[in-house]
Amino acid sequence: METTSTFEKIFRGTALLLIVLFFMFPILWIFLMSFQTNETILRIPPSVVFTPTFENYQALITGKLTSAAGTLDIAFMRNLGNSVFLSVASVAVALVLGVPAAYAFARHKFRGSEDIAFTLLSFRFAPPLLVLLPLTQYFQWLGLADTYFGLIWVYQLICLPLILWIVRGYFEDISADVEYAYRIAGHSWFATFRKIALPLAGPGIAAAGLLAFIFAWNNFVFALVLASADKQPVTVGALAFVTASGIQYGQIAAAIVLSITPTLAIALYAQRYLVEGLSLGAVKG
Amino acid sequence: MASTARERKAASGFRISRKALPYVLSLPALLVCIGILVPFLSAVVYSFQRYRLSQPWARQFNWGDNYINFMTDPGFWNTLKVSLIYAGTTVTLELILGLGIALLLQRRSTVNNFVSIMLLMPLMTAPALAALMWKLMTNPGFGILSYFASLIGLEDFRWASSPSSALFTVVLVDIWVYTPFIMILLLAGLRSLPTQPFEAAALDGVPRTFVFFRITLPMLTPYILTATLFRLLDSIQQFDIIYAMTQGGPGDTLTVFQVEAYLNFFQSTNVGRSAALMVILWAITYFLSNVFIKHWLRLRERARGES
Amino acid sequence: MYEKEKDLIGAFLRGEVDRRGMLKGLGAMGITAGAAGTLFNMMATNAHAADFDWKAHSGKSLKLLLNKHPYADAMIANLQTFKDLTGIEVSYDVFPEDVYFDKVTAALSSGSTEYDAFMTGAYMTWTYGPAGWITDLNEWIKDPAKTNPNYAWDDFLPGVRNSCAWNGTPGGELGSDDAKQWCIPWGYEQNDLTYNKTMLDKIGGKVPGNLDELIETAGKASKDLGGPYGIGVRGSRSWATIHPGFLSGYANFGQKDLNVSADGKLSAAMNTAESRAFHSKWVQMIQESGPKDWSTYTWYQVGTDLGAGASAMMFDADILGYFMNGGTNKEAGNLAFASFAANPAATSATPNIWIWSLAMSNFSKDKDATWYFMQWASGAEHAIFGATKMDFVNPVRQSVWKDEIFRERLNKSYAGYVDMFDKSAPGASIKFTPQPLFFDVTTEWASTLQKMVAKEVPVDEGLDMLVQSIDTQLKEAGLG
Amino acid sequence: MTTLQLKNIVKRYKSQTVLDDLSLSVADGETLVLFGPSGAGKTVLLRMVAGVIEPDEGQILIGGEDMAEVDAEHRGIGMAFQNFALFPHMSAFDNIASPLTATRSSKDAIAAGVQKVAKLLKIDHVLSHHPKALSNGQKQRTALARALAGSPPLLLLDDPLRNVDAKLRFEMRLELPRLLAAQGATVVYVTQDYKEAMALGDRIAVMSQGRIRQIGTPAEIYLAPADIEIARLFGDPTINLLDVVPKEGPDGIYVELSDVRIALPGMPGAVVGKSCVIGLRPEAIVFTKAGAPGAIPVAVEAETPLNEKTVTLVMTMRKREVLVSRPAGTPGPASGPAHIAVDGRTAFLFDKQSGALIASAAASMTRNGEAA
Repeated sequence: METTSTFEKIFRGTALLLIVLFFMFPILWIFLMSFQTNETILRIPPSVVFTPTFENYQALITGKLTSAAGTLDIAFMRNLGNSVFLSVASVAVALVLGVPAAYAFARHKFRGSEDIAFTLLSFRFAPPLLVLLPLTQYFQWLGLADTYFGLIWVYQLICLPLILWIVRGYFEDISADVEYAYRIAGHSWFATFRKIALPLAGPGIAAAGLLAFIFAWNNFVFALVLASADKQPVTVGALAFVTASGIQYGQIAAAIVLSITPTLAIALYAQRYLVEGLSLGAVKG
Repeated sequence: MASTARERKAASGFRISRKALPYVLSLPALLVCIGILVPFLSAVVYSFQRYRLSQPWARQFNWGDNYINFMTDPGFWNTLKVSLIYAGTTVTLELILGLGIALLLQRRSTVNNFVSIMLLMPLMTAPALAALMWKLMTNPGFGILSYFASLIGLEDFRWASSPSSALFTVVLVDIWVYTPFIMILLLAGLRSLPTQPFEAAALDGVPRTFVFFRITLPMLTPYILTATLFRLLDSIQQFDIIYAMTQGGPGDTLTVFQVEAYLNFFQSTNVGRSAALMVILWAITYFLSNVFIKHWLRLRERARGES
Repeated sequence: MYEKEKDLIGAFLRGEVDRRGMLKGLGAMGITAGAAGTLFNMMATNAHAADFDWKAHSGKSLKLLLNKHPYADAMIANLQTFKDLTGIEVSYDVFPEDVYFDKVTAALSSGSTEYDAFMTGAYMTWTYGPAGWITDLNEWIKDPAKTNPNYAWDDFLPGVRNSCAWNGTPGGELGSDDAKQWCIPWGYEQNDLTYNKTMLDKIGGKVPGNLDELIETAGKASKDLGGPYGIGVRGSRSWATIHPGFLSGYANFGQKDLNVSADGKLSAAMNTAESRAFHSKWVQMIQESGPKDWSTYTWYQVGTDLGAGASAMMFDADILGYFMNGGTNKEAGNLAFASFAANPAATSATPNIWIWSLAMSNFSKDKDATWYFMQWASGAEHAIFGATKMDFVNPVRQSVWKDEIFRERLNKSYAGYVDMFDKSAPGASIKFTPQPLFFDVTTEWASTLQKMVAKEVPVDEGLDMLVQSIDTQLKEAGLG
Repeated sequence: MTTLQLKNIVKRYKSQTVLDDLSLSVADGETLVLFGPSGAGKTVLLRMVAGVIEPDEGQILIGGEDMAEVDAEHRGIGMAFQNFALFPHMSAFDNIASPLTATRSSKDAIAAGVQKVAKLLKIDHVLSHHPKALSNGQKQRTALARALAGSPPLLLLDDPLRNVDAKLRFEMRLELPRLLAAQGATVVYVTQDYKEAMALGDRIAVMSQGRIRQIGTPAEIYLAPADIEIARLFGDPTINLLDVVPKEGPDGIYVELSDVRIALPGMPGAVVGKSCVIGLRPEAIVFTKAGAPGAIPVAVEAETPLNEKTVTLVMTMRKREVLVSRPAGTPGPASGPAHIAVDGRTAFLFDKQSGALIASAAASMTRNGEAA
């Protein structure tokens, strides 16, 4: 079909190589850094020859960090746990709330449906800071400050619109007749939703959930403002290695590596959903 | 058999009326979001007040003063300019780069799939942490990139710390983090395109540039729109990367909306000005998203009508 | 065992013997410093229990908001002593410094009752105090029923103590008679010169004694050392760039940030001839021999570079040099300290200071119990524990500075540190004008410096713009 | 088995009226065919009966019960969709079993039910396949089987043969009456194919533009189409329609084609002198010899042999086109001049202005077998 000249093959190969280099090099470098001591990191000029050390990871995992000013306690693993919990719970809640709503918008053109859908989506685009500041006060009054519940609620600001918008597209792409057929066969709308709509939109829901997870995981400012230290995610936790008595570059690097690992693992596991899932109809017109 | 209908109906018990069902389904999501609407409105009210936390006694409505002051405030115009330049540059470059990569990876093969997943890794790095990584790599002493720069003769390349290259540096980090987002959406789009038009074009010997501009691009438009929408609106609100790398500096080279508003609130505790900045930013994003979504819905409707 | 020793310490605690006498006595008895510390803490607990009802709030619980800092670490290490002493349960949240003050602002502005006391700097209380978020501590300090008789409020370094007191009037003098004590000093930093002995020896330079010499020596170091740059100072777009070396040197020339008129109006004061000259020299120094990416430099980069041998000198917090001279730093042991007066005409240094302090949240549910914690944490006993066992430098109590063990420890490994302190301390105080727009003024100041260093704007023009902009802001806020 | 009644149904989409005050009733066990061009509102009507679309006005009664508050799943309906609407993630077995699982039957009962209907439709060998592994014909049969599996008292079949090839359609057209009879259900069958309509319907309701134009047995409709449009829709090749003005002669009412008189026995006298359109079925016209009684001279323009018949286009002297159909294999001219004869007893007269049927010459015609 497609004729590929040698020149083109070389061009494509080179381009791909450069791209992979650009996107992967920083991660590789940080990965290498995480196995070095501050001393080898700070060498000038930089070098890839070093004796690997597991000190950084050891410090993170045991929670004991040895620095110029003695041994510090760090709660990195707790931060990591918080990130996992907050992201998973937020995405789960957003799915439970968002998927039925997406279904309603896709299947039922009811009065004001487009306006409501747009309003929901527009929250995705509200500057987080705008709502965050008054929110701290309201949370105080409501007793939601410093609760996982409150945080998960605010995280909906990130997850819910994303899921609504993407999943809605999927539902719209499922033939309505298929669902009608199931209902006429004698099943309730709920059974139809569960047995027909959900499985058929499955890959899309997985892809949307994964994207929402990534965005939730990467969030920084919500937990910082709204919760106490024991509920901080890894994005805040990684800053703990910038201490008054010095910057622990090796530990920062190890923290970054550890903080990427869970999302990467999920993405690798769910990769076919992500690329193929999105291509089914999520964002198409 | 004739009475089946009645029997089944009786068995169902509780029943949500058909008209109410969509509202019932979307209500929980709506309620959760409306909870967020209340603070939003408070912030709008703040923006019409003279409100400094450090001068609580002087708090009062000054109506449009915060906004009117922006008119004559060079700082504000700089913020607007920097935000638009930043958003425009990053989105354009990411779109071009993302599309290019997606085209390279279009064919399904083990290598391509693997590469596309690898390329997602920057997206999974929290922007705040990514900024930290790049700061390490661009450190003039031990930073590997500074070392590379010196190897190609850029002895004194100052990355984020010089006004002439600060924008370049943060844009570079933004590209690094977010190009994969555009790439993955466009790759999804490319792979879902029907094959017939391309086969037909190939059979007819239509030049490939023509195929790209007249078939591929138009068919990809909805995907490009969605990707651009999400990126543009995120980009104009960029905070994490810029704040972590330069705090808006050097000088006021990078004082984009969110950075400026953040500093106004957390350092100057000038809530009124901070809120007014945010409201203007919100108005910009609302306007942009409205334009995009109207367009998107129209495209979608048209696609549906044709099929 | 140790009965005699206990008696001696008891006598000290009751105020019968001074510290020097006690330590001398203990030394004579053959007690090591370590054992003395242990004994001391033991006795302190007993003594307090005898003279003051430390158990009045037993069973209550407090929560602290802390910055990730050696001071906080020292306190946490000693916290069990407090719990044992008072029966008060204490929990704490520690946040990284990068986000610490944002967290404080968020917590206080929302009226959160979560935290009872928190770490802060004196500058921040200029916002927190008028905003009504923190409590004037005079009420407790001056109440004998609430403060233990050995607290010795007068033991605090006067300049430091006064710097934490402000009457709330924009431009009002710090430590005036009507001042409110917004916070209690805990540990503080003077901004002086820390230099790498080995490097200065290598280039044959002497320790600079004023700004011109500093510029010259830094330039020489940058040129001759082949790698390291001459002088580290901060440069990020933040108040933190203004307050260390920069303001210390600026003040040494008798310059001020703001003028206060007779009727209490504020106006910017950076456009004097002396100020222009100082700015020009400062900018020149950075351009010639500062760090390449100066405009991103914060405490961390300045310190790390010196510790890693990437710079020859720094004009910043003395304790930053102190940290860099220990631990796993490459240059540990090579660093030395000197009191630095930028103005050749000045007789001594006038360092601006940063004071890590403890403040009480106005939203605290139990202020009396909170004060119990604050007086313990800022008490002499904990200061000694921190200064001798942990990195609780610089202590804010005169008695600790007189402590032989402490001085000896410093003199042994921190060349010139004690000398620097003795020379600088008399002139050390906050040089800023207290007013609620502190962060607006300093952020803009830093931003203007960045533009000058980047040669985006000439010094004169930049200062004129700065003055004009600050005056506008002051007027807008009703202060100018 | 059950009855179905629709009373004064109205449905609008935006400003467009899709169903306009439509009433209809289907008797117990009857097969009613809804016939009409696309866009007539047939599918909307069917979906309304099924309960997935709601009428704006009017009533739907199944078995005499008002369905307004009854959801689709409680109406006791089996439905086959034009596009099959199979569940893509379920095997053919599960597809067919879906009406049975809804009633919570036992596993064995379900399996037996599926097997039975699958055998009937000859798809018992592909039950484990997913829809995408089925051929078009198998998909269609699976869809039908699914509609039948629950033995619903009311079956709605929405043009189920539309998307299958000609051979299969032919087969199914033969097979369906037997199947439906075996079910004993009341059936509403939607089609655009008049042959299907005539083959399957006990009665046919002809729809266009949201209304029912005519309802009756296939013979009634074929022999007495209510108007020109319906006459056009039924019959292949389409009916010949020629403008005429009937006159009255001594032998009765007649019209003239190329000056040749064609007698129209049994026509009411009121038509005389009126502008009319005469409808002549192509199969009611025969080639004849010159000079034979009523022979009309024509020129043969083209001949099209179809499967079972040959259609010839001829041109009259006055340049009017007429289609003539004869059984395949019978002799006829392929070109050149020829003569045709028309049996006036088979003609329809329509009012030229309104298009309504004025009279059909012979409602007692017995040639409907040929038409099918």
